[in-house]
Amino acid sequence: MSDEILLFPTGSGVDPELVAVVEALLFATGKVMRVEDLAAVLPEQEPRRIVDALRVLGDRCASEDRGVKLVEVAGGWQMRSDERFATVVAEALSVKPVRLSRAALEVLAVIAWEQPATKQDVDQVRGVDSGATVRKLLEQGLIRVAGRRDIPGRPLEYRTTRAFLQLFSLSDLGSLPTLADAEELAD
Amino acid sequence: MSDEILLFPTGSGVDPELVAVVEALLFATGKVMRVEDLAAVLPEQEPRRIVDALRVLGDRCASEDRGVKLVEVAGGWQMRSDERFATVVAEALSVKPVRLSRAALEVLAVIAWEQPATKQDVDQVRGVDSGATVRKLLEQGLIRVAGRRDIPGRPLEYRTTRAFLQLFSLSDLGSLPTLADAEELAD
Amino acid sequence: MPSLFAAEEEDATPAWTVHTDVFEGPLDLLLYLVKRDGIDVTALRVAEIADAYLEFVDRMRGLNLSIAGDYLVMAATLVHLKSLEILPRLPTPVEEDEPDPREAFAQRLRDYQRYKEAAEGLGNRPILGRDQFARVVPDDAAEDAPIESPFDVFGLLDVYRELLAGASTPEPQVTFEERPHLDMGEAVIELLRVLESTGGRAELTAVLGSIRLKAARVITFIGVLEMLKLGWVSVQQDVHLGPIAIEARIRADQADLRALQGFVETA
Repeated sequence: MSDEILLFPTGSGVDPELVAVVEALLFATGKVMRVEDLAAVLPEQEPRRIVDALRVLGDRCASEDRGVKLVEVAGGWQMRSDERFATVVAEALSVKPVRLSRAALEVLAVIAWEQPATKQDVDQVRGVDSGATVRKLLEQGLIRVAGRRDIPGRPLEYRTTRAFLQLFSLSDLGSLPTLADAEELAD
Repeated sequence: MSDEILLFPTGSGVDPELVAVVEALLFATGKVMRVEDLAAVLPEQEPRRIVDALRVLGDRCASEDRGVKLVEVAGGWQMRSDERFATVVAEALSVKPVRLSRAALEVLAVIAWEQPATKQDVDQVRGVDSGATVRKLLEQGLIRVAGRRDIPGRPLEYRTTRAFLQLFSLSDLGSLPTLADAEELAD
Repeated sequence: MPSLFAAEEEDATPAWTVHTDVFEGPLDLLLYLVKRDGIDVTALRVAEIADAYLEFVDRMRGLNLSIAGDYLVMAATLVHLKSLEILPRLPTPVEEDEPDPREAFAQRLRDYQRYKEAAEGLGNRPILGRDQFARVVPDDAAEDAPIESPFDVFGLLDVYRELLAGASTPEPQVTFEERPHLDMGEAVIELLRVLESTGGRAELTAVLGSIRLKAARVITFIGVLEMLKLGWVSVQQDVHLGPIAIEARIRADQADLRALQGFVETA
């Protein structure tokens, strides 16, 4: 709790009211908000200041005694409950926790790292037909059609979506780790 | 920010993790939660402790640089954004998406796959008059007039727009899947 | 590793069935065997893994378990690759750039392993709705709001497909002007006229079916193929063996019959 006080002492120029209003906005909308989204409703604030306020807010939420985190996701920021309390929160919301099948994860992995990828690309890697899984992921909005490949048959190409980034708490595709090299595979 | 440290020094028996989980619960559910509701998902906690945790949380939120308040309402507790930011929050919340109706989806589907399509084409496939729905879709910018068909009566022809492509995450009309593409993804 | 075999609860005799969802296909089974037998996947020799795989598949068969086709195809592939290893090398020199099928196979397995690990990595990330939860915001609809679709584009395609399935394509109310010696030029003009009368578009078999004389039907069909080539009509068949829609691109009075293959100008 004292970290941000060291990092951003009152004199450092971060307006406490700006931090408060940013918290209010992220809390009330519940959504991923990009700096532009925040700036759109806070026109008198420089985007640079908004980023500073987000940093302060994020540092504060990182404290042990907070139940809410500020996560950088899908090109923006979202407040989420801390994963330490996942079970209790799911129970209070009476929701079944999201379950991802291995097939879904594998298909997503191929598309995420290869994108754009065709169904054939996915089938080739996995050695089994992935049609039903691809369809399901489209329905769930985790992948989208991104054009056709210029090869015979002109098959559809797929890419991951913002919802994919949100689901896996990724700020952008660049934050996907690089695939393991062949040498790293040996256990 | 230092108030609660005075009111509830570490020795006072308020578990920081309990404060955190209470915050997580009030945050995620968005609802008014009574102490019993909290106790129901935190069975190992004495209600007295939960009340203490709520007090700590309330005091913390009372700080100037917080955008969220803990309010006691209807026999329970709810987290709300601070009234100071009501205008900004209302503005950020004012953009709620509208869902397309079944009729709208049907008309869009016919126009998308048969474009350019006349209202008569749509009526024939749907078996009902689609005039009002076509107008609505024009207003929403999902379809546009794309000329007249060279047949008696010269009816207007419609095509889908860029907004349509965006809505369905398509890069171009060429990526509109065909029935054959759908078959490929069937189980 | 979850148990591969599980008792199926049936009244008298509990039958044993393979839970195919344990493995994501033959490559996944191979990786399991690689791990089980402590084989170094970076220096994989096909023979080592082939034996383990074939033994596994054999055992499943011995237990009278049905094995998915994919697994049998893989077994055949492995037998073939193994035979390359056992047979003495042919005296004929092997082409330099021809990849060794065994190495290609090992590479494929390694590729799958990389993605499998990547998939596990994804699954271990903090997941929204499993590990972290966003706030449930009570919604109240507002005017002038962005539009949202309940479906993705394939869902929209389903809507279209349902419509097509339910729609009764009305029989075109057409009568072909039939003469005993209809030539292709006449057939083409007549067909374009028919299409004009149905709004430029009709179902091909319905149109052809409305022609009584077989000879006229045949000449009209050839005419359709000719017109397709010339771009005078377009046809579309969305489903294999499904209805064929024919659409006119030009009007009957725009048709220059001299462009037709085999057209003989009659005086």
